[in-house]
Amino acid sequence: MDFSWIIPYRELLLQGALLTCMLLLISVVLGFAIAIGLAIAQVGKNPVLKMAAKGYCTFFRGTPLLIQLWLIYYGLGSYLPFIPGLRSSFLWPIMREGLFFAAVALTLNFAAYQGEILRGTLLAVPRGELEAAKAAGMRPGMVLRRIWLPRAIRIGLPTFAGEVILQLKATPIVFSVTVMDLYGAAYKIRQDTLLVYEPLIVVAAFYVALTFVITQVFQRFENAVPTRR
Amino acid sequence: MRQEAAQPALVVRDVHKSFGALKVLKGISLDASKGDVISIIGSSGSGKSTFLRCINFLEIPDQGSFHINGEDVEFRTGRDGKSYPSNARQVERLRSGLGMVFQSFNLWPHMTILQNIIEAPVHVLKVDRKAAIEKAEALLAKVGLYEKRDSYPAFLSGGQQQRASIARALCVDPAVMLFDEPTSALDPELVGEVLKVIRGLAEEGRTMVMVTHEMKFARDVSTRVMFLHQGQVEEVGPPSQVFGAPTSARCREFTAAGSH
Amino acid sequence: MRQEAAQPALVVRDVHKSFGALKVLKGISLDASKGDVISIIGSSGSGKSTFLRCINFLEIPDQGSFHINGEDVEFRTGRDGKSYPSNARQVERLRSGLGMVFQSFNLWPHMTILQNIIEAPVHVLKVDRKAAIEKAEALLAKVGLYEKRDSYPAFLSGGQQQRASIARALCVDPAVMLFDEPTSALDPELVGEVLKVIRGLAEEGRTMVMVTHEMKFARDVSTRVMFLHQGQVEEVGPPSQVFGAPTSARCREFTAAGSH
Amino acid sequence: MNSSTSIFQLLAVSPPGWGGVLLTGALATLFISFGAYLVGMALGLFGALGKLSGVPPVRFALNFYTTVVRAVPELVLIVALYYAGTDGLNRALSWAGIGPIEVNGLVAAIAVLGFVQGAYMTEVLRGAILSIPAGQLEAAKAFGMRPTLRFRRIILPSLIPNALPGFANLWLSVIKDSALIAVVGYQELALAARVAASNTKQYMLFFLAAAMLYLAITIISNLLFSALEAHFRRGQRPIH
Amino acid sequence: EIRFGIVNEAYPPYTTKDASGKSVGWEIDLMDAVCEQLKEKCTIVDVAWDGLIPALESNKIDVIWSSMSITDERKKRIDFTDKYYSSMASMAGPRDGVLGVDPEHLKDKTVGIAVSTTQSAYFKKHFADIATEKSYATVDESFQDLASGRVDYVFADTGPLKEFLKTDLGKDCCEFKGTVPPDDAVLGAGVGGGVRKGDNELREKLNGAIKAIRANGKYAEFNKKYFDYDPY
Ligand SMILES: Nc1ncnc2c1ncn2[C@@H]1O[C@H](COP(=O)(O)OP(=O)(O)OP(=O)(O)O)[C@@H](O)[C@H]1O
Ligand SMILES: Nc1ncnc2c1ncn2[C@@H]1O[C@H](COP(=O)(O)OP(=O)(O)OP(=O)(O)O)[C@@H](O)[C@H]1O
Ligand SMILES: [Mg+2]
Ligand SMILES: [Mg+2]
Repeated sequence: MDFSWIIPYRELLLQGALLTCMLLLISVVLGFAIAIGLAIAQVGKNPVLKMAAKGYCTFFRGTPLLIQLWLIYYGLGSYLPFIPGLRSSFLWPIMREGLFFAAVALTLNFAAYQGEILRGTLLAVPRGELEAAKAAGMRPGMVLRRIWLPRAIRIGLPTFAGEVILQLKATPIVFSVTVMDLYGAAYKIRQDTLLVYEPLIVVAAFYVALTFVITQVFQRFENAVPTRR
Repeated sequence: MRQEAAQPALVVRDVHKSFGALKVLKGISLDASKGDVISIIGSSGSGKSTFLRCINFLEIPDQGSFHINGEDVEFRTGRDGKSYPSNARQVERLRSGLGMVFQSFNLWPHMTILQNIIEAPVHVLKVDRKAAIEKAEALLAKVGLYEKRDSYPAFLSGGQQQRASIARALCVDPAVMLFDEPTSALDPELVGEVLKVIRGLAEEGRTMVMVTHEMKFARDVSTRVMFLHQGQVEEVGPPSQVFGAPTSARCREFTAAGSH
Repeated sequence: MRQEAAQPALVVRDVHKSFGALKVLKGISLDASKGDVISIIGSSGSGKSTFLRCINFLEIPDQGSFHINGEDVEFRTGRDGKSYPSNARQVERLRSGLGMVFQSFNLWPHMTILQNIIEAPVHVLKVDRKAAIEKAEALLAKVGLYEKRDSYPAFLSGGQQQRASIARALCVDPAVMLFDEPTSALDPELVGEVLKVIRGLAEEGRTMVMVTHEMKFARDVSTRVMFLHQGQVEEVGPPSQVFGAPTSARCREFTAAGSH
Repeated sequence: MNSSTSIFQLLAVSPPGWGGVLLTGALATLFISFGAYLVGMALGLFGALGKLSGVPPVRFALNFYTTVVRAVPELVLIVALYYAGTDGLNRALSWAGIGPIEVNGLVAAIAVLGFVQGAYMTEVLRGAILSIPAGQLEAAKAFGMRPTLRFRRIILPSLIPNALPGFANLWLSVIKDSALIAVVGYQELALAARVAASNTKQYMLFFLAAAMLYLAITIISNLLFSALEAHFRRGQRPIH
Repeated sequence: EIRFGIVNEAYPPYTTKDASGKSVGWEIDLMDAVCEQLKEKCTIVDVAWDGLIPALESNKIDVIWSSMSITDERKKRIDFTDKYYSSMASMAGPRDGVLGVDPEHLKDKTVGIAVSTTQSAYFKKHFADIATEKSYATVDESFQDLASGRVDYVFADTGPLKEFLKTDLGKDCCEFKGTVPPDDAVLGAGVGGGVRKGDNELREKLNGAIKAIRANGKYAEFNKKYFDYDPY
């Protein structure tokens, strides 16, 4: 076992780790926001929105993230030259980087999984609690905002930690679109040094540690409202 | 602020309601003036809960006229042929003037007792938060739960939860309180404490409509008792009449069975 | 096939059993000859279930000698200092000669009633499948469940489930039937139908050991009643003695309380 | 490559169309997934029984297995196991005095994905076994059933309905994870799409086609699992 | 039997797969010629790029035959045959007809390069101060981003570069910008077959075959099918 490469590559590793954390944070936060919309559309009355949300979740849950990422990065990328004026627009610095597409794919993917979970927990909120809110004169929007959604999120909290960990584990895939996340850094180190296992071991240790941190953070959230067992 | 005095607090006429082919309410009327305590009794499935839920539009009646708190409620027929209130805002406004206490309490478990109580005043009536808290604490003291104000509902006994939900309903200062079997989810020990609170409200002169199976209690506190049978009013009158000398044979049977 | 006649079906001597520091059984003995119906009574926690479960080794006793169905059971002390039967095969063989009926039925939910009943005969005793089905159907007819033979347990009432579980225990033709409060998970309406079946078995002359809280029933059907108190036999004898003129003060108290 | 080549020509099953390559890839995906699923199930069964056995060193080792495998990204695991696995195997073999054996890509892919699946299966099966009411097992004991018979006749059939939802999730995830095998060079559906795309430069077309194939597999699997669950829950009263 | 480890990613013209799933390309032709020369049976084993050396070491393959440049770093782990082609590094860029590969043309440009290649080493040595390197897992990916305009240049082996420029996509977007000046220190050793350390017998056999094929004209023959220059 040879770990002497860590020193010369520390910069690369550190940036990779930061990028991994950033991608996780962005995709979880934005994905969660989209998921709320998806879940509400699925339990709502509008048939068009319902179908659209269902279709969305089915597609993103039914295809590999790898393919989704290739689709939007290379697939859409092959149409970029045909968009006039794109190169000179302010969007170009974003569109030319894999990071943007990686974040988008991860976000859309997370939203689909989370949307499905939130749909279930929205339906799990006891009807009576919603009737109590209606009986207090709340508008539908307020019922949703003050009672339904907060309750649904709380019911789902124990599963969210698991979802975030799954999301963390999905991030290395971004390397296939030139994003130098932690796994990307490890890949490069492996190529440069021809070491097969050592960089992977370091990376794996990082993910295990981060998983531990995520578990702890969510434990805090869960303890915020005491429950009786 | 509210119209009171001579004017009736609640006038409901000829309410009909079906679920699919099942006719549950077949023309029920109810008048309540300020200070009235009206008990609704009847066997299971007779439509008591459905009628009560029609009053605050948790169920939308197929037919009927409603005059609540000085306002008439208009209905329109929706594209699906069903009846809907014309004005959703009006329904929401009226609901906030009707305090409802459910059989299963339905406190919101993600909020403390205090938060539960100030939720509607602050967010629906836009009362100042500090004023709402003051009022809520006074109400909690009244129902004997002051020390529990920062507990979450899951940590309260059934009787305490029901008392908290009564305080929640009271905090919007409703013209009429609606109770749907407020004690039947409680074990006998806890029933007493909740009935005590309701009795206190009756003595204060609060307008109340109450579905209950506690015959003795209904007899003691009501100004009027209504006996429902298969979606119709079989007997209505002061408790002395309904329990003492009912004209309807069915009512006689029912009240006799209840008193053994 | 089985040793019967003069030989006792079951001889259990001086059973001790502790859970951790808690001594649950402190030397209990029981003799049952063929045709005996022995009821075990006693207050909650006195060790009735534990004793019954020791008889078929669902709990391994710390001490005691067992002579079941003509065989002596040997014990050895394991590396952890606990007592174990020396021969696991023997225990399995003996168990298949003891029919157990549980308080909570414990039918296997993934099998139909008929499949439940033939499971042990076919797979443990290696009886021919066709013969087992014939026998099972006869038993089902006897307990009044013939038409339910292809239903899954979840679709039966509690009383029906318990009757099915009795049929299941009977189908291995056990030398002794063990019942652990077979009616206490049932509502009063269903108790009757199960007791009727057990009474029938008693009249047939089946050897049975039964933990029960149904004093009247125990009095009617038992040949002997055993009263347990805090892990010891306080009183044992014919029902006329135990219920009529108990020598132990505790037993008098207990049976007096049970008969009100 | 001619720019007038139509989509249909490109997707044609026989060469020069690339449909055949995609379908072969899809078959490979199904084959790998199914193999890995079975391996995972076997590992999961041993894992669950081991965890429930209560023998401390076994439990510790299994906890390590499930914790690490479920915390480390599949991609990292696949790459690490793919290289370490065969290398380690051959080292072990040569240490035992047997010559090195050839592990082909397919077998390695199945073994690696199966190893990952096994950790999840362990948890699914453990939960399913724990949710069997103890009384049902006692009833089996009381009838003199041996441990093996008890397992075969009572535990196994009762845990299936409990485990099916978890199994369904894992099946869908192994299909998607099998796409990661592309990074170690085994040509399943994802890599097939990529090869077709880079040869024809029709990236959008082939990635979409692959996505649709995955989606079809998913949807058909969902239907199958629903049918299976309905079958295995036949003994349960429907919840209204 | 000799097992040839070949990368399962498209790297035309050296190796790629056709629509029937068969491996084809210059290196495949070379392999066939070598095996014909040696009268040996040859099989192709598909391996990912980063799995080549581990596969060789764990005896899944006998030769790495996949455009692997001979470098000192690699020589620590494996032995190489004599080179069978030289890596000539060239650049492609947008079709403006103006810019070339001189440092002043590359100023502030983003250059796509496959990770850990000799081109990457060359770039670090000569252009690191004036242009930005963007790393790709495979050359093919860098070509795609060149076409979509995400990188200004791609710096790669001349063979694949020219092959890309022959495709519709390449023709429409880009043009050949030139070959960089040789630098034997980084590019010099060329591309050879990789064999296990100490497997001298196979190395010598392969060296002999390569020499023979170059001498008897076979090399030049199939070379014409792919290149307009001599890659040796
Ligand atoms: N949402 C609904 N959909 C269909 N049927 C309903 C619905 N709500 C109530 N019913 C039916 O309407 C009838 C009256 O119900 P309701 O709850 O009003 O009875 P109740 O008098 O309150 O009885 P209980 O004393 O048991 O609460 C019952 O037959 C019930 O099954
Ligand atoms: N597995 C166990 N572990 C620890 N303690 C146990 C266990 N099983 C029983 N006990 C304890 O042993 C005592 C006797 O239990 P047992 O079930 O035999 O009582 P019982 O007479 O059947 O009572 P009941 O009428 O309530 O069923 C009780 O105090 C009980 O808590
Ligand atoms: Mg009701
Ligand atoms: Mg007991």
